[in-house]
Amino acid sequence: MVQQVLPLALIRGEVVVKKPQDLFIPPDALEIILDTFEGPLDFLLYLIRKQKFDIMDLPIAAITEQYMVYVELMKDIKLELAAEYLVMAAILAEIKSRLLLPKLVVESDEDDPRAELVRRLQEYEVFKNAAEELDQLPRLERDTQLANVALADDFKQATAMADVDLSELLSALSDVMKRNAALEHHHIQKEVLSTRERMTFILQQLKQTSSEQPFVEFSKLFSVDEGRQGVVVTFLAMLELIKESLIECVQTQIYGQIQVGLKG
Amino acid sequence: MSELENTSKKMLTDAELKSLLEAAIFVAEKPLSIARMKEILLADYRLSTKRLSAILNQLKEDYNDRGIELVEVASGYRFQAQAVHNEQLIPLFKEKAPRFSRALLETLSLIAYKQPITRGEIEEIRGVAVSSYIIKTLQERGWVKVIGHKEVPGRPSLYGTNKEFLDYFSLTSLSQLPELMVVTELTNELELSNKLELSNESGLSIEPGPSKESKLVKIPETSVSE
Amino acid sequence: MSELENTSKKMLTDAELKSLLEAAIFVAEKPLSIARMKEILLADYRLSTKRLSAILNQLKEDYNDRGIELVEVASGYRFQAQAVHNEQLIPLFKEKAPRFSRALLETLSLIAYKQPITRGEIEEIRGVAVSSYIIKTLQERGWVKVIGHKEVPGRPSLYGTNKEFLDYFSLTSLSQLPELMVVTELTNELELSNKLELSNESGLSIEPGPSKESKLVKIPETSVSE
Repeated sequence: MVQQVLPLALIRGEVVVKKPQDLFIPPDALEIILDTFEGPLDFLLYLIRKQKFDIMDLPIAAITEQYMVYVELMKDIKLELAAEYLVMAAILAEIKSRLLLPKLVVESDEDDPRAELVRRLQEYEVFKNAAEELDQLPRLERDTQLANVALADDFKQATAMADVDLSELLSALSDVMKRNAALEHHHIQKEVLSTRERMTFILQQLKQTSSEQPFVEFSKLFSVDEGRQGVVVTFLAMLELIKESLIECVQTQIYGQIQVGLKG
Repeated sequence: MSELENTSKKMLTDAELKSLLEAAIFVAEKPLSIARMKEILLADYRLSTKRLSAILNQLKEDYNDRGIELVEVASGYRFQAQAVHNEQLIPLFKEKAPRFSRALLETLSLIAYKQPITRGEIEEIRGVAVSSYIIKTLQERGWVKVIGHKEVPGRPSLYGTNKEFLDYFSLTSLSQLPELMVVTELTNELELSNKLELSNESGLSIEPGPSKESKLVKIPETSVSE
Repeated sequence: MSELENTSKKMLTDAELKSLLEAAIFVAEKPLSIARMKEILLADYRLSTKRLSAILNQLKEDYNDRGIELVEVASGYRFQAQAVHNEQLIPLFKEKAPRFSRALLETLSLIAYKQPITRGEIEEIRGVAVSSYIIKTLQERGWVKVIGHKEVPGRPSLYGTNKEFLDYFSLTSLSQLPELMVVTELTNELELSNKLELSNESGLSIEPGPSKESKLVKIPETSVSE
């Protein structure tokens, strides 16, 4: 579980610290400590696991003493010590001093001063462990290789059409209407638009005429099943088209059928 | 690697070799040449080029009736999709199209609403020139077409919308367009008033809502400051 | 999109469908999801998800004894080399697979297991600052993204994992991640011991806690919640 700290155990050198327990490190190895551990929690966990302490019954005095030794050493040789290590030193010192205080009054919510530290150590260990397991999972690049297959030589890529939402279209319409004063006194009504639509329809019908027979009979442009309203709309559309000089009406004989055709 | 050369090389059965070659050609980033197979992939194994070719031929046959095939190109062997699937695979590789511009949408809405209409008339209403690209895009999309020519000097094209336009927006008739516009405007106003009520009632400034609403909803300062 | 719904859809035989799916999964740049198959690849064809799944299973079986296999990961189906060939294929790749630092792996684990989580929360658990470089690397890899903001002062980003993270580790969902080490029991015991101690000292008679915990009954639960 703690294989990453093995190199430390190999280091033998002058004994720098007074009290034994375990693991004494020459100053030049201290730099390695900083690189090897992911911060003070990781380092504390190492000390605890290394000496088989019960994390739930943390011998705070012993741990604090060891921890301080390293911190002092690192300070001595002017290693740039991450602030977190100093914060942890302060926490340990505080816990130690609180434990030394005689318990006079027992309040109902009195805590063991170690509890918070133990909780943090446990929580960190869970994720330190999870990270190690994640590292073991088979993963792309290292363990899994994907199959690459080319497209056939004559494959041709196409560009997709953009999608438009009706609301976008409506807001564009509304914007342009607002901008244009001339349009503002047009009343937007169903009738007006159906007339416009019908104008297009009529023009399309007329476009389909052949050059020998360029005209369509007036009556054929009306559809009886549309009722009166349909007739009116078609008629209005024709008037509008005539006004805009887009179509023309001709009558070859008096009282004969009116013929409608494209102008020009 | 070098220490292996003097030791006796390992052996592979035909099945193992085929499986390995298959995997190797698939995962290699470039076509895999026979030379690379022998020198890099199979450096530890004893085998002849002849055997290698035979196995590659077997592999080729294995993929005869499948969706992909093993082909030999200039730099080696690779798998590629069967050409019969070209058409069907196009949708997978469509480049995502850019969103339509405001200019295009305005042009489209004017053609829909005021058809038949000339480009000049569109420009007059919008107050700016309409690029040919926009007209072309709308025609390619099948939404707009020339339905005639206006009998004025230059005989400009008259544009109108197609049935495809109505289909795309699930409209049954163009007359729905302005109606919808009115409804949308109403909805926007409603949303605005709802929001106002909310902020009045709470009286307090809570955390700001999702920012996407901000463009729709302008809350007067008075209601926020309390 | 909508225009397709009213037109009659085309049909494919099982063999055609299998061949097309095979080609598509192979050439797709990312794992191909069933949704993408149905909505993009096969939009023009009429077919059920059930039939699609059946064909995919057939395809999986076709590759059972081959050099590569069809697997399902979080974002869809993909073909990859059979694990037995992993070692043999290494020489083909010039670049070595990246190694990830413990700091990166711990940060990634915290995001994966405790998402949504802020950078501050990660730092609290790890006991050290998280470098911006790590967060950036995780985001660039597409494994991690900002999924929101915590409604506390400063509105810090909340991070979560993407499907690409699961894909990278060949997982289909977060539930497949290795189980976390169990510490909850210990916490319960702590609470128990807390009660025990309290009841003794307060002189009130509550039911006695189980005695087997006696060795642990040293540290009462803390009330600290920040």
